[in-house]
Amino acid sequence: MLSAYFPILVLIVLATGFALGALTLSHVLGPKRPNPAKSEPYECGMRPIGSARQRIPVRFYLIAMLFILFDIEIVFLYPWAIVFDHLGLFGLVEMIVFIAILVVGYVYVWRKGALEWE
Amino acid sequence: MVPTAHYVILSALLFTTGVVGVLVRRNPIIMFMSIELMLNSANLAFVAFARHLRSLDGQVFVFIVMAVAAAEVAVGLAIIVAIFRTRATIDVDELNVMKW
Amino acid sequence: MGELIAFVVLGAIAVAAGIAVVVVRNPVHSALFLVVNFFCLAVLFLVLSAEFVAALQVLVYAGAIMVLFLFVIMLLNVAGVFESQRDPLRSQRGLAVCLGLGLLAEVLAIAVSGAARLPSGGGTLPQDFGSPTLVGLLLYSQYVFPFEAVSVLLLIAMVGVVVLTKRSV
Amino acid sequence: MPFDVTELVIAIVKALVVFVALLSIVPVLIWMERKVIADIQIRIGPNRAGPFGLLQPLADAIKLIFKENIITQGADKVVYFFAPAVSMVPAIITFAVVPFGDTAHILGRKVLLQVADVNIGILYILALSSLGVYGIVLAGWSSNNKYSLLGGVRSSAQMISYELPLGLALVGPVLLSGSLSLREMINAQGRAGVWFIVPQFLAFAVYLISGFAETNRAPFDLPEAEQELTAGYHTEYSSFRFALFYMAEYVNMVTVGAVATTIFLGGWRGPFGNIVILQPVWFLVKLFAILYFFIWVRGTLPRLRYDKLMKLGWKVLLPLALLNLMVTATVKALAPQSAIPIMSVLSLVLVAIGVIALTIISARSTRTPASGLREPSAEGAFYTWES
Repeated sequence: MLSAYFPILVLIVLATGFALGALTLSHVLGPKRPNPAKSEPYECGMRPIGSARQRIPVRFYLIAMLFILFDIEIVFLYPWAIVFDHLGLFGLVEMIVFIAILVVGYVYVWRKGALEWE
Repeated sequence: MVPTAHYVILSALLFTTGVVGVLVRRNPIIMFMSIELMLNSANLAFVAFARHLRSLDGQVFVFIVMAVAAAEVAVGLAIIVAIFRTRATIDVDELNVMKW
Repeated sequence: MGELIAFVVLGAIAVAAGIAVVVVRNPVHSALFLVVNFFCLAVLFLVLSAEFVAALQVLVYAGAIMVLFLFVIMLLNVAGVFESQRDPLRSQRGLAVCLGLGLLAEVLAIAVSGAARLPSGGGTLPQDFGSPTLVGLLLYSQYVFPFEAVSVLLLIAMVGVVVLTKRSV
Repeated sequence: MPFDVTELVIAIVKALVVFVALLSIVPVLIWMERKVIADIQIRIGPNRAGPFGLLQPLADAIKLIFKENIITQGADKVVYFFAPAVSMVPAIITFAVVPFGDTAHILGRKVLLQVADVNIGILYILALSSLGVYGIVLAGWSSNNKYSLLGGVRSSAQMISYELPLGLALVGPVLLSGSLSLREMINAQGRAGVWFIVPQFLAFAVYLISGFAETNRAPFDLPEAEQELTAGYHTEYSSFRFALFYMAEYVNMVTVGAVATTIFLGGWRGPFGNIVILQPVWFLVKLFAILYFFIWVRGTLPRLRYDKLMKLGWKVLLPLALLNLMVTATVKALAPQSAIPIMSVLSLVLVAIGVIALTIISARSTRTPASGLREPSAEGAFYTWES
């Protein structure tokens, strides 16, 4: 089983080698003439105001959190889908129960306006 | 084949790192990450024993542990965010009252 | 032999990354070291013929949970919010490390003494051990109850998070 | 582990071939995109470097590699350096499980025309494509630039949001074929005698739309919205570091197209499919048809507003993918033998439902005052909860 993954390892080595090699090459080949104006963070030509590491709106966090919970749901669907033939009607019923409970959560989230982006 | 005991020792090392992290740091996010480290070391032991016993139950447990970890992280970080919104700090030493 | 090399290399990286998570000051770097640790564990899972679990490890931990961590770190990105500079209980650190080492010694003692008594499942490992089909068959027949309980847990988590992050508390 | 030397060589050669092929498709695709977009906009497009401007991407690459790497003041140097690589590597290795042909007989050995046939195929793709977020969010964060941070965060929120419908849409075909291996899915389409696009058209549509969003392509190219965010997460990147982000986007596009080809369009199957040489050709023909569609959409549709984008993902595509899945499962449970023919008919109904849902949602959002254009309320402000 493990030998099936060996070519992937080769590909990982190739891809990493290419990416790092290209980065290093351009680092070596490119000119290096920094000056204060050039290395200033771009803010349409103005002097940057305040720190760039701003706090981000809480909405993004809410989206990421809901993503995790639904992602788990999807992860549970895959093994179910491939053994569906063995499970038959029982498999359908148990998944309907699972999905129904999560749909309750989805409707709650929707009704509470957590999916609105204003 | 590497003996199962080796994997258990690795798991113990990772678990200890997590424990020390929780005890030493006072940033709740890093403490949380240390807890994830501990959960993962437990998963490693589960998988190692699953192979040792030739039984897949251990792998199913890991699956469930991951689901629990996801729920735990989501709620835990939500609590951190909620605390920050009311207290403007998340240093655990500063959080010494039960109400906010 | 191959497994031993993989174990030593990945185990070493995993432990080093784990220690880095605890030691590093910048929380973003901490999170990145944790991702490295998760990757090593994912490959170790592959070595332990748990390919399905390995895929989940990357998908759930590296792809979802750590992204949430990064988001929260950026969400609360304010100097001094994480840890105040002064440490009120500096002596505690030494104590914590000692306690950790004690715990480690205890677990190691159990692992070493218990290794001999560990019953073996016996027989060779089936070719498709750890494949999604076999794990799925077990999960959806024998472990139906935990599976359904997970859905309730996720529902509770959804409600909890929406309540906690809603504007009007 | 006993390891056969010939197997080793074959593995290395296969990985090399795919790697080189991917990296040579990218310049072709860049050239094609510029030419097609030029055609759509009644321009000529690149026509100086080489015949028909074919060498333009090469000229761009050479130019970029000799440019200066600007490091922003206050940037997190290590993360800033590695972010392009983090975005590039997963993009390339995702392709490993996509088969581009059946089995060839080389030197008396059966060689699978695929880098690795693993039986977690689709999960492997989902797992690796979920890592694409890191390159972008880290680039945005490490640049020490407000536009970059916002672009990176926007992009990652968009990518994770659309990962859900994308993942859900692929469960339908998995249900019909009963396997996660992409090779097995192609065989299942051969046995059924019909490509999965027919019984799973809704899933195909959801997958493709989510694919646009996953690769940050127009009309979902908000993270790099030039007018608002001055190129978003890679504002501060120059030289070949920028080129790596650019290439990663195209490699991702190829992967999304290749997965769609494999799962919904029968992969390497086609007339005279027994001839091994023709299989990669069929695969490439279908792949480029989808890529052409990607470019065509970019030339046609305007960019979505961010709130509408989120609404589309969470409120339209997610329920539709779930509906498709549940209908497929029910049909499969009730009539396991004739699931594919029944679904082929039902998919028309499902598509109709999808179109109606989309119409209702867009009608509702045009009636209410455009929320994104309102004065930023307390809810929309950055420091929502600070005061």
